Amino acid sequence: MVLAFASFREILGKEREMRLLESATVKDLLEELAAARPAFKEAAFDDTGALRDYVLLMVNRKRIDPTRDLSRPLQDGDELAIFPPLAGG
Amino acid sequence: MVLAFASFREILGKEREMRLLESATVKDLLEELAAARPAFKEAAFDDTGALRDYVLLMVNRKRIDPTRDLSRPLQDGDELAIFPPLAGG
Amino acid sequence: MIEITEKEISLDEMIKRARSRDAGAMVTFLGTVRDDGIERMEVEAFREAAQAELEAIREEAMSRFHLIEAEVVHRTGSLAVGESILAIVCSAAHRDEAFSGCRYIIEELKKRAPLWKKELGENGGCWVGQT
Amino acid sequence: MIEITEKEISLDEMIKRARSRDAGAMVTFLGTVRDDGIERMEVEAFREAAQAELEAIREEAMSRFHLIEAEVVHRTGSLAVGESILAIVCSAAHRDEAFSGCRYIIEELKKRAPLWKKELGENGGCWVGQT
Repeated sequence: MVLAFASFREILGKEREMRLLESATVKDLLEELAAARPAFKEAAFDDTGALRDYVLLMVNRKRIDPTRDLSRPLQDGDELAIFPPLAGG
Repeated sequence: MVLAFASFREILGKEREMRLLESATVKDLLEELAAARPAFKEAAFDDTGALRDYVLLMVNRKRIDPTRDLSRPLQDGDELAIFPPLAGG
Repeated sequence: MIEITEKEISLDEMIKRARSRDAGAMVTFLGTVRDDGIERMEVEAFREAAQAELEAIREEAMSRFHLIEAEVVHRTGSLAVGESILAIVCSAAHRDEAFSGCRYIIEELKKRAPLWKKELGENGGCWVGQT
Repeated sequence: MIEITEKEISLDEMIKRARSRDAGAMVTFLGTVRDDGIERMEVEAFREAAQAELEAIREEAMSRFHLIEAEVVHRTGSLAVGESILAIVCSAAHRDEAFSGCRYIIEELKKRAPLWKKELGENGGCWVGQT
């Protein structure tokens, strides 16, 4: 399940179920989204194909570090949340 | 006019008019009060006859410094306020 | 607005008065009667002098911290444990200013405003802060 | 209590819940929609994650600053200029603790809670804080 918030919700919709190959990683999933939605590719990746600094990610409601954890494999039932910088209050 | 607050009000009452000799000072007035009310003398002066540290004074609603201004002459219509340390809020 | 009053404090009214389209932050301080083994607290003011001092403190806070509004209400008379003794409400564009302004007013009020508290317990009363 | 809600915030209710015989000080923070040339603000939450994060922040503030009570309510949905976005109420024995606790919660909330604001003006909308 992919959850998107704020500007990413406007591009991706709030929730979408995705089917993944076994052993797919966070990076695989983000690239699949980028391939399906050019506006998401534009918003989330820079010209070199690297994830933009301000994109924040949670797997199962825990923040992950995009510089280290993109190769993390996802399992059936995992929830990936994608959102821009926080601005509550 | 003498105004007293908090513990000094309990000794002196809230307000009292005092008649003073011409050229009477703040110190003269305090000593007159002490002579009239032993409880005030006890509360406001130490054994050596000096004003206790914690006694605060205002003349016409402006704080005066007891180490410097006790010799200040009072005039007809002046208002002297006597009170203990502040404790609002 | 500055007020020294025998009546219960309405924080709601104060917040309504301090609200503004230009404010992004409002900080409120409430001082309440704490149960230190006491039954009631009596608050006494040198009303005219306290009003003038609080107005001066308010002006200082407004200009130092660019407040949009600042309200102070201090109660006098006999208060039960849990009741509000005073309320301060500061509004500002940003939260740093609102926090600093509110803090400034309570600290200066405690140092400068001629107001006194007497704690009333089983064994009589005791003026707070007096040696 | 922590709450993320579409409904108007009742500061009064929060203060009632945070009042205590052991409290001498209550500090309140209200974040309000400031008129920066906008008409409305839309607030969005990742509700479950925000609730959990705010509960963690509340626990940290309670134990670090010896708070007696801490209440946080954050609104979501469409808000007009002047309306309250969030309210924090902290009670403590002394004012230092109440001020520090309240400040801690708002600073951590801004850094850590998955909540977003979109400013809506004449020329459409703009997510706050996004580059």
